[in-house]
Amino acid sequence: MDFSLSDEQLQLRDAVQRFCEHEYPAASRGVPDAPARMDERWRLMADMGLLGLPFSAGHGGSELSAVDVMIVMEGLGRALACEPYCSTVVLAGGLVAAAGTPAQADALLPAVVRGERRLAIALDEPGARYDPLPLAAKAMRDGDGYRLDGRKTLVFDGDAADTLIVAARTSGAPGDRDGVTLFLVDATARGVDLHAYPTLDGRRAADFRFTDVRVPADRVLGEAGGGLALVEAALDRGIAALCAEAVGALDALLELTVDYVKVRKQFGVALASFQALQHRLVDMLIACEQARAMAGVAAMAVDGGDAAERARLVSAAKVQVGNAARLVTREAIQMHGAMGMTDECKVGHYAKRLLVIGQSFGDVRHHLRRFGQEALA
Amino acid sequence: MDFSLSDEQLQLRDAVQRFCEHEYPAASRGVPDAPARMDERWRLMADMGLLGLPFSAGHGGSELSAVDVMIVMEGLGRALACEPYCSTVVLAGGLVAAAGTPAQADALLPAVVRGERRLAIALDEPGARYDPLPLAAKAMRDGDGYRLDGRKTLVFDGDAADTLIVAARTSGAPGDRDGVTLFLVDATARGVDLHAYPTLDGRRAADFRFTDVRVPADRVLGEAGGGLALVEAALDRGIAALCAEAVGALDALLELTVDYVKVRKQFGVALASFQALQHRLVDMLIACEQARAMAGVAAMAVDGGDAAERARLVSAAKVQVGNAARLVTREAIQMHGAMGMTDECKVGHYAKRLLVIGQSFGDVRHHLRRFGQEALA
Amino acid sequence: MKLQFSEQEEGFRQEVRAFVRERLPEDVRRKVERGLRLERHDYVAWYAKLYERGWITPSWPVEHGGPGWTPVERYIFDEETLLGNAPRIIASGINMLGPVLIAFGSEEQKRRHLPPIRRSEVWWAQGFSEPGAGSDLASMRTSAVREGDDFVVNGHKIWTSYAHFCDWLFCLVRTGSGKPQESISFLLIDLKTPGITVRPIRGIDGGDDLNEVYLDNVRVPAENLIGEVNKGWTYAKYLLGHERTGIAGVGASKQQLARLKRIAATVRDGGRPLIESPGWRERIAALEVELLALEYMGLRMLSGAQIAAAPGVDASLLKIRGTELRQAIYELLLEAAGPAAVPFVEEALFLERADEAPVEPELAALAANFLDSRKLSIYGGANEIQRNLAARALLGL
Amino acid sequence: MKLQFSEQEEGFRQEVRAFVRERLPEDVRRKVERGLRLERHDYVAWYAKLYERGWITPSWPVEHGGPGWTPVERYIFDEETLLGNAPRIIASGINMLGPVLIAFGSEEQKRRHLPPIRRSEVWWAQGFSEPGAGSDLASMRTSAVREGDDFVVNGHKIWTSYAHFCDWLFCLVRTGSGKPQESISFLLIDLKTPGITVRPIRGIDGGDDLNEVYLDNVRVPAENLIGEVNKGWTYAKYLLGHERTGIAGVGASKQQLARLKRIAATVRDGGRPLIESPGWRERIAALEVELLALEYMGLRMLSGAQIAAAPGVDASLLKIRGTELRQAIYELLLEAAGPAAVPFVEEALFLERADEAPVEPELAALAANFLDSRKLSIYGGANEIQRNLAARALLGL
Repeated sequence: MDFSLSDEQLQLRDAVQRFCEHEYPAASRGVPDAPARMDERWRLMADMGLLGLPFSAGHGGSELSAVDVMIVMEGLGRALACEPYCSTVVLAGGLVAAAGTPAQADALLPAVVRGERRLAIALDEPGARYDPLPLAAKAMRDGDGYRLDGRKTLVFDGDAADTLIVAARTSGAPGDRDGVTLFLVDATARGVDLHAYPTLDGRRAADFRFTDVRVPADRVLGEAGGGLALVEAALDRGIAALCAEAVGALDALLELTVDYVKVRKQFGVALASFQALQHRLVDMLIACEQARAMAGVAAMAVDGGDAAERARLVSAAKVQVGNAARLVTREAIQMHGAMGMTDECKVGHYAKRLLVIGQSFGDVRHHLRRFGQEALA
Repeated sequence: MDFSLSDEQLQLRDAVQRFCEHEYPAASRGVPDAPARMDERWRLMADMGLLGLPFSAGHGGSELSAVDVMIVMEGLGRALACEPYCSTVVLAGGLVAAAGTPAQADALLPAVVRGERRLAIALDEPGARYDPLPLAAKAMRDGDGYRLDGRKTLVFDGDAADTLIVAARTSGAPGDRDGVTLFLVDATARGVDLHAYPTLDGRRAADFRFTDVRVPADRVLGEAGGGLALVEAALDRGIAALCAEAVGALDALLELTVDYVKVRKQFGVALASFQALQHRLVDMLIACEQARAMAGVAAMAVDGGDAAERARLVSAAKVQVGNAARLVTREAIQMHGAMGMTDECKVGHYAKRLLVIGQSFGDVRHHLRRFGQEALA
Repeated sequence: MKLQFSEQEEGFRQEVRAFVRERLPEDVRRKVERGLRLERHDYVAWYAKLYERGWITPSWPVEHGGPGWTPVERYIFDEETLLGNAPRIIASGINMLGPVLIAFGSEEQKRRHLPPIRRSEVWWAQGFSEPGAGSDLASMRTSAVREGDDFVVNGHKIWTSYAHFCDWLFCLVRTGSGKPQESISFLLIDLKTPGITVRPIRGIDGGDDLNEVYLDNVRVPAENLIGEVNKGWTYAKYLLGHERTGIAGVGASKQQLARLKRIAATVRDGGRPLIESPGWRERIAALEVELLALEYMGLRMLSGAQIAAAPGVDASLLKIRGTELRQAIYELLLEAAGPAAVPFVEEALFLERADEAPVEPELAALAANFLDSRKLSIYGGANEIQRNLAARALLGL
Repeated sequence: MKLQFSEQEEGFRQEVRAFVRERLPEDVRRKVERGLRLERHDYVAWYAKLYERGWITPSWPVEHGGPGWTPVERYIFDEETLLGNAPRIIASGINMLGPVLIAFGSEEQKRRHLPPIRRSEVWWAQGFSEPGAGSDLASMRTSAVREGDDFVVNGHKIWTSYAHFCDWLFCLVRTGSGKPQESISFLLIDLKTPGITVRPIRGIDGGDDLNEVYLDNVRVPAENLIGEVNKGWTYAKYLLGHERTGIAGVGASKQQLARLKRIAATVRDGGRPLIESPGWRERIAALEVELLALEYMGLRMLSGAQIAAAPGVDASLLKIRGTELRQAIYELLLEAAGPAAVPFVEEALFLERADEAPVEPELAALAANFLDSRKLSIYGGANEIQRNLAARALLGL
């Protein structure tokens, strides 16, 4: 049982922090960036080796753990960085690394590591509400390959992706655990129809319609029909990373609020001198610290071997982080007063990012239920 | 829509208040009284006309409403009075008045009004958890009358009762709405076995075992087989009265706490000067006021005609009063510090009475469900 | 005590309900129902109907065009218009300035300003808050110096809601240097006067209700002074104390709770509508009970019961509980939306472009509405200030 | 970072678990499991086993009989003993006085007092609080005046937990008149000395853990002074700062959560065990998640992570959250009991007379335990005090 970081991890943390301080100046956080600026930062992240963090040395990566990913995500969260790190590196990249054939991995991962290729996962379907089981998109055998039909929604960073990992049924019916297969689909393939839109946190997501999209057999990722377990593991990796991002954002919110109440005066004295606010600030601090501990636990669970234990602890982390986010954003806005209600105050931007994280990949209620299935079985 | 009291009601309130101030001196509230002392007070209550409040003039009563009962109960709650007013007058007396034959009413009510006879209702059975439906006690036809068999639990003031109103099945099976019949049973009848015990609030309740108890046919209360609706109406009357009692107790708790924080010093200043406590005291006040409004609504609903509306509003009141009690007792104890943890401080006695009210005749969860059945139908 | 409204009151309720049903323009109704953006013309479309019916200024005396309602009738009017998804009366001219003009304005000021307010032709913004002086008006700095027939005003007002809709500003200015009670005046300023810049402040929900107003050597004719110079504090206090009906927001809570039930009946989880799951039923029931308790606490006050010894404190209690309850409803609305809260297509918050939202139209505005609801415990005297006030009265401090 | 305990630590856990299973007397185990009353002989029966095994004084140095555990081993020991329903080590001689004697006592004092403490032959009560001086030791008034070879002590101590079990009292007394740092001494007093009256204070749950101690011209030999005169404040601070392990009460929470699950699996509502209803599952799961987060926050600190810049503040955070969580578990236990929480047969809180309770034996003590749990946020520095401390560190005040 050990929560301390190694020397290398401490160095990574410092490097990420320096990068973020330079690349995301406090004043412009939350303000949408020009695509060119984002591309430039993506290249810098590649140069730093961040995009290869979890991948094998053979693909240009540094073979680091989910804890290292956590360190990066926490730094990005604190800086309100909006690059598709989680989508490309953690979620989709992680799936390719875990389940791809050597040929698939060679084709995709080195390009990801160099920042030349972006990926996204297309999993949720309209009306699905966090549960991958009802999945209805279909892939029918068609000669050597498959024909893919169906709709996907809320594909994060979907319009920036060159390659999509699409989950579809090759057998069985919506609700079956078996029969889900993952496909690597070129975003530009014929029959891929994209509708992109902004999300509440100023980022982008997309809906896809796949109509008769031909996918060669060698673009099946992992075993045909056995995609659900892969998806669950990938989502848990992604959730752990988002929990870490949220912890960075929570830290920033607490810090902004502490700074504000020390400076802002009412009736001639600083807000910080009001005991009612002091006590609530302490509750915010406790919430942040519990969230931090659980983000660490989620990262370690993702690195561990046992799927049930992983599910239990990742869900617990998502619950705790979600509750902390609700408390801390509410109080941060309240203590900033009218200023906290404006787009000109950073608090709102962090609040919106935390809200999106909270509503993505399962909300508190969903993960409480999933946790209970494991813990109260 | 009117929440104001009539002049007569204001006089009643003042009379009850004077009675309570004299009969329940603040210093000895919560300390168990000698039976003789309780008997004496019961006689005084009869002399004041309190025991006949809701009954007809023909039986010696004053034909007043549930709002008047509320006024009495609120006063008794504030004084932590422990007499079986709710059991005898509201619950059982109310049932006799509502469903009794003229002969039954003549036999019982004048004696109740004069303070010479006490009643109790025996309804719950072991393991029932607030739901009257699973009721399993049986009453079989036996010549002219019935033979009663079964067990009843948590009969409030059961050991002081001369006559019990017992609910038993004359047809149907546990879970059926039809088939429940009410019986007037002498507490001293052969086959009635009593096991009395103290309750958390220093009062008493009893378990009963009825073995082959012969009940003449003229002791059936209301229509045979139609007892459940009577029971539900009686329970709603009782709950409304208990809500009013709770409001009196909540007022007393808030007052004790406000007085305490003004006097008690820490680090040289009165607790009342700490803003964090001030804000929490305001939340206690709001909770008390919402509870008071809902106790009034429950009383008015009990006087109204519509059973579904009565159920909805009485359940809402029980929920609101239960939540208020939880908040106010928790805070009152906390603000009294170690002193609040002792039996020597009045706070604990009020807390225990409120806890018993909260756990009796349906807790918050039970009534939330019942409310939802009506409100979200 | 009596739980029912009188027959007459029930009749009035039916009358208001029918009026809303018949006269509220359908597009406006849908905007309110779905929490979409309202523009000035939406408000005016509805206010015009109210004006025709004589219902536009519920809080004004009959001789100035008020309907002469009892407090209970005003309560019923608020509730029924909100339940019918009509826009609230947000115009500061109607809610705030009107009563002040009537009480303290000159005959000329009344004649000039009251009719255009009632006809919604002239919209007024409120200029009280300043940067660094939120709940604390005493530290206000905008000044007005008398020069001949004019006051010359310099300063900076903030949080002037809906100023981008507005034509005129009523405004507190410093005309002396002593205590606020003796040094503040109440001025009416035409927003078209040279030297005025209105800058919208984009809200956390993307809305532009909030604005700041810069006043740079703005010349205001002395005839636009309300009452006497240096007596503005008195008029401002009158204004702030005047409009307390509806402070609990019961009608608004009912409106949103109805929306929650509607949404919970359509959004599905695991194939079944949310409202069929015991957990959701319990959560909704809990809010509904809280709302009943708030409503009856308010109605108890309306029938004369006073809680706190000090005046105005009862309103603080209603405001605290009412805003927190409404926020809890919005939290549950957000939860009901689930992943549908993530997309944010700002254009789709306008009914005309609602089809650009990638989610069901009923869910498109929920996240924005949730974010916006955080203001409820901040504006109009933050809940911390209300608790301070109430504690003082409760504790006799 | 690593989520697992080491093999050695897991081995130690198994060892403790087996020890509890084999050596904890069954009647004591059942008393703890059901929240029934424990008497001195119950504690001693268990402590005697721990003494034999060398585990009775986990926080003492090895040379004085401590087991030499790492912080993680102490953590595991606490957790496993509590999960096995062993009584906590409540003896103040072991937890509080021992470390002070070891650090500041004379050789003679150590020789005389430490062995009977370890053997549970002599029980010590703590005499710090006084009426009117709860969390605020500076306003202490009990005095000790030197007369020849004795101190003559006069005063009144309160909230001396378990004093009715105890043989001796360690006690702060005023020996000067200046600041507490310069005027308080630390005395050991035999409770059999003439002039001492111990009065039990009946608790809200009917228990008599609390007492007050009156000292009326009590002659205490000067050899019973710890360290130097007027330096008692230093020793008291050492004592209060010493015992922070386990302040989060994770083991105790796990014990009660296990009890909750057990009870929710047997108590039925509508014919089905509570734990099968989605609402109960969600409530229990929510507490379990909170407990995990508390546990890992504590373990993170154990592995060296510090949260607050100031020392001791981390313990405040754990204390706040830990006590509130335990209280939430007790609230749910009470709710699970339902109507069974109403009867209160005090005699039935003793295992020997458990059959006198009119409810299932597992439910008989729940209301008393719930009431008793309210002390958690009061004793040992009320949570308000902890929040003040933490805020000062957080805000750099």
